Amino acid sequence: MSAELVLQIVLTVAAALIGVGLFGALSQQSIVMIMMGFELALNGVLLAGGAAWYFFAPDRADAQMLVVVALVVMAVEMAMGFAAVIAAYRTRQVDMIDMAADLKG
Amino acid sequence: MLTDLSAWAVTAVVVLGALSVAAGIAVFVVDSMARATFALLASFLAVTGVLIAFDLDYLAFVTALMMTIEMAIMAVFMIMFMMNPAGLMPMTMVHNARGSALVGAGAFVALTVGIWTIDWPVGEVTRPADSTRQLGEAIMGSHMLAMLVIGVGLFATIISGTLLATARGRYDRFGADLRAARPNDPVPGGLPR
Amino acid sequence: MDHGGSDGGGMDHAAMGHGGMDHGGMGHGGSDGGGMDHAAMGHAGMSHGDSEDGGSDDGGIDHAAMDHSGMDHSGMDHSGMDHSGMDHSGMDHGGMDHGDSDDGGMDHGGSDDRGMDHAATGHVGMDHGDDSDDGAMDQVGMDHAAMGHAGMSHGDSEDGGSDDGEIDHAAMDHSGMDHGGSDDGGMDHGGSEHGGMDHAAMGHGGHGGMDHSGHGGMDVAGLPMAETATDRDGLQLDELKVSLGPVLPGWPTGLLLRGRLQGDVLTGVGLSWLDQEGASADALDAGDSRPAALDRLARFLDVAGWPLAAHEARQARAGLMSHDPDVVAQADRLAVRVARRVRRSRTLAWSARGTGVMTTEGSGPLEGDVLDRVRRWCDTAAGEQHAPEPLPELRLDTVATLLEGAEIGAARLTLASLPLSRQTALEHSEAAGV
Amino acid sequence: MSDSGAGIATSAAAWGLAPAVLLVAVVALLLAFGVAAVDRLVVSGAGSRAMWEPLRSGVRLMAEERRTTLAPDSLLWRLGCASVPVLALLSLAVVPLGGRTLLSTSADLVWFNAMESILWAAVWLVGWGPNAVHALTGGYRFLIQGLSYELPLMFSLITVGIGAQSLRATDVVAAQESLWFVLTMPVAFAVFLATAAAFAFWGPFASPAGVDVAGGVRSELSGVERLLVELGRAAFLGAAAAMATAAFLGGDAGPWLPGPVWQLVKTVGVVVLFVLIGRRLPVVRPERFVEVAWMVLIPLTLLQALVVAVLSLSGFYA
Repeated sequence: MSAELVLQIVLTVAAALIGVGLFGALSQQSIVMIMMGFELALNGVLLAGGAAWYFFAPDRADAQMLVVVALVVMAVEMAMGFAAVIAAYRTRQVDMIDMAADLKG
Repeated sequence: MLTDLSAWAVTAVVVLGALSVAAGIAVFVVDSMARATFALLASFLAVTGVLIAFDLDYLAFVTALMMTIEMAIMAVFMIMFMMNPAGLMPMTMVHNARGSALVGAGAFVALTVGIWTIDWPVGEVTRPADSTRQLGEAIMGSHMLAMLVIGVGLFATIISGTLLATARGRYDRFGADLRAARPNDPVPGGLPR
Repeated sequence: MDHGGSDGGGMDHAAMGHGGMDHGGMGHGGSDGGGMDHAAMGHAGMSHGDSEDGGSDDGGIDHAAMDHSGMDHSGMDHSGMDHSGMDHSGMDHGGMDHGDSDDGGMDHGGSDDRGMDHAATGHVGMDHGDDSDDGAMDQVGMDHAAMGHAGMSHGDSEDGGSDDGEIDHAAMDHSGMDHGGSDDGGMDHGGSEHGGMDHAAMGHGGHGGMDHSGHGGMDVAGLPMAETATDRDGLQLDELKVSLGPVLPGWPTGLLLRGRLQGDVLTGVGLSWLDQEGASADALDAGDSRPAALDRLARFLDVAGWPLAAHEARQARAGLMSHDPDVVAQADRLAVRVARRVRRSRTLAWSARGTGVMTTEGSGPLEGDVLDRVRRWCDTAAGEQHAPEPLPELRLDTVATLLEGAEIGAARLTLASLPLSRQTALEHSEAAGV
Repeated sequence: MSDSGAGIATSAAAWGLAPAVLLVAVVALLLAFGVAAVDRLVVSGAGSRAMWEPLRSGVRLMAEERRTTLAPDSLLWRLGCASVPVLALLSLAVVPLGGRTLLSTSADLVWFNAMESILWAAVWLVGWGPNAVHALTGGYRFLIQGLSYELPLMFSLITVGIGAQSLRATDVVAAQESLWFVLTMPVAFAVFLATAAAFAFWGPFASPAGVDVAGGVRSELSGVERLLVELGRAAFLGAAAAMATAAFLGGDAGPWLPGPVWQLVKTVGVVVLFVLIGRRLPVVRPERFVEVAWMVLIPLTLLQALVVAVLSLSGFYA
C-alpha cells in the first residue's frame, strides 16, 4: 500500500475524530461532556501529529513536539475545566452551560 | 513510494482508527456517564495503538497514561456533579443538536476533501534509530524554550486550578493572623504539624 | 476448614450446644414439622448484598423490626429439612478468626447433609468476637437473618490460615443446643473453608425468639436516584442514602447507621439499635475487663486493617478464658505483646490520630481521639490498669455528631473505638425507666 | 516498535512469539502464586501446608457460581475484572526474563507506568460495576490513593531512566553491571516498592479493599471474576517485584550462579520483603497519605532525581 494512501486514511480518521468532537462540544449541555468533546477533537490532533511525524519528517522532532503540546493542552484544559466547574458549581449550583448563560457579558 | 509499515501494521492502523472513531461516537450516544467516559478512554487507547505502530513509543505510552488517569478522574466528576450517573433513567442533555451536527459534519467534510485532494509530499525519509531519544534531545536542546514555556504554563495551571476550585484559603486554615499551629481542616492531613 | 479431609479427628457437632437457643416462637408458618423447607423461606426480598437473590448494596438492608426474642426451637424436628436450595456459595468466612479454639470434640461425622453446599462460603469480616467468658454466648442481638451477608465484608480471608491446624473450636460453647434427632439430610461441608473463624466467643445464646414477621424497613425494590445536597466544602454534590449495619466487621452488633454518603463522606448520620426489647442481659462488652478490652482491641484492629494484630488479640483473649494456667500465662504474655505493639505503632498513630475526637465533659475514659481510646484499651489489655473505671453512658446521638462529615473509614474507626453495645443502651433505657 | 537499541532481541524474536508469550504468562502465574503463598505463610504462621491454600481457593473460586447485584453495569464490571490480570501480564512484558523482554520499546519504563495507570480505570470499574456503596467507595479510595502515589512513582522510574541513560529495560539492567542502582537511588527504590504495594492495593495500602468498607472493590466479586482480580493483583505485585529487581537490583547480575537463578532469588527476596513489611503495618488511610505524598514524597523523589542527574552528568554511571 502506498504511503500516501495510509497517510490519507489516518488523516481522515483524525478528521472524523475532530468532527465528532466538535459536534459533542457544541451540542452537549453538561460542561463535563463539553470537555469530553474537546478532548476527542484533540485526540484527532494527536493522531494527525503522529502521522505527520511518521510520513513527513521523522528525522526531525518538530511533529513530536506538536503531539507533546497537544497533550499539554489537554491536561491544562482538563484541569482548568474541572476547576471552573467546581467554582461555578460552588457559587451557583450550575453544571449545565445553558444555566450559566448569564455569564455572557 | 510504498510505506515502511508492514501489512500487519497497516491493518492494525486501519482497524484501530475505525475503533477510535466508533468509540468517539459512542461517547455522545450512550446513556451512562461512566460508559461515555470509558468510551472516550477507548478512543484514546485506540489512538495510542496507532502511535505505537508509528514508532512513537514514548508519546503513545504517555498518551495512554495521561488519558487513563484523566478519564478516571473525569468519571468521578461525572458522578459527583451530574444527574443520571448510571443511565438508570435515559435522558438526553443536548441543545441545538442539528446545528452542532451540521458544524461537526461540515468540519469533517472540509478536512476530508482537503486530505484527499492535496498531493502530500510523501518522499524518502530517514528514520531515527530511537524516537524517544530524538524527542528527549529536542526537549533538552533545540526545543528547550518551548518546554520551558510549557513547564511554566503547567505550573500556573496547577496554582490557578487549585485557587479556582478551593473555597478555603490560608486565612481559613491558619487563622486571621496565620499563627495557628495546626491548620483548621475538616479532615486533618497526614503531616505531623 | 475442609471438613471433607479434615484432620480434626473427632469434631463433634453433636456436642455443639447452641446453648440458650430458644427458637420457640418462630413463625415458620408453613412448617409441617417433618418437612421444613427452608428453601422456601422466602428470603427473596431480603436484599442480601451478595447473595443470589438480591444484590442491593449491603447498606440497605434493614431488618430493623426483627425480633427473635421468643423463639423456642426445642421441639423442632429437622429431619425433613430440605436445605438443598440454599446457596451459600458466595459466603466468604475467610476473615473469621477461630484462632483459639481447638477442634477437639467436633464431630460432623454423623450429619448427612447432602444438599447444602457451603463449598465456597467465606464470611470474611464477621466478627463473632463478642466476648463471653461463661460460654453463654452473648450475641444477644445477632440477627441471623441479617447475616444475609449484608455487611459481612466478604472477601478477604487474609488472616485465615485455613489449614485445619489453626482452627480451633474449643471455645465454642454451644452447649445447650439440642440437635438431637436431626437428620439434616444433606449438608455438605465438604469444601467449606472457615479458615479463621473466631467462634470462640460466639454467643448464640440470645436467639430466643425470632420473629420474622417484622421485616419492617426493607426498601430494596428499586434503587432510588441519587439526590444532591451541600457537602462539607459547600459543594452541592450527589448524595446516596445509605444504611450501614446491623452486621459489619468490627461493628457493634445490632447497630444501624442511616445517613447520606457523598463520595465517601457521611452526612446526616442517625444511629439506632435494632431489636432493643429482645436483648437479654448477658453482654460483657460494656465492662472494662481485660478480655473485653482485648476484644474491643481486636475489633478495632480489624477495622484499622491490621489483621495480624487483631488475630493475636483474639488469641490472647481466648487464652485468658482458659482454665489451664499455662495457657493463661501464655495468653498474658501475648496480650502484653500485642498491646505494646499497637500502642507503639507509629503508622496506626499517624493513621488514626485526630479522628473521632470527643471533648464532651464527663466522657471520662472515652475522652480524646480514637487513638487515645485505643491506647487506653491497650493498657487494660496488657493488664496494667486494673482499676475498672465504669465506662460512661454513650448516647447514640452524641456518637452520631462525632460521625457527621467524617470519611466512611474514619467513621468506622470512630465507632470501633467506642464501647457501644446494645447492652449499655438497654441499661440506659432501664435506668431511665423506659 | 523499534527493535534497534541495545542489540538485544526481544524474547519474541529470539524464541518465537508463542513460547515467549507463554513464558510471560507462566512467570506471571508463578509470581502471583509466589506472592500469595508467601503472604499466606507469613499471615497464618502455620507450616508450609498453608502455602498451597491460594491454589485451593483459586480452584474453589473457579467452580463457584457468580453472584450479581441489583442493576449492575455488567459490561464495565466484567471489563474491569478482566483487565486487571491482563494489565499485570502486559506490565510483565517489559520486564527482562532470562535477559530478554517480550516487548522491547524505547520507553519500557513508561510502558510499565502506563499499564499501572490503566489499572486505575480497571479498578475503578471493578468498584463501579456492581452498583453498591462499599464497592464504589473502594473505587474512590483507589483513585485518591492513585493521585497520591502516581507522581512519586513516575519520578522514581524517571530516576532509573536518568541513571541508565535509557528507558529500555534491558539497557537499565546493562547499566548496572558495575553498580546496582539501589545504592545511589535508595529513595527511588523505597518509593517504587511502596507505590507497587499501592497499585496492587495491598498491605498498608489496602484501603480500597479495606475491612472498613466491607472489602471495598472486592466486596461484590465472586467466582471467576474474584479469581481474576485476586490473581491480577498478586501478579501485579509479583511483576513489580521483578521490575524492582531489574531496575534497582541489577537484574540477573551476580557471581557464581547463572543469571536466571540470581534474578529469581532477588525477585523472591523482594516479594518476601513486601510481605514481611507490608503485613506488619496497619492500613494507611488515603486522606492521610495524600498530604504526605505531595508534601514529602514528591520533593524527596525530585531531589533524588536531581542527585542522580548530577551524578550522571559527572560521568558516575559511565
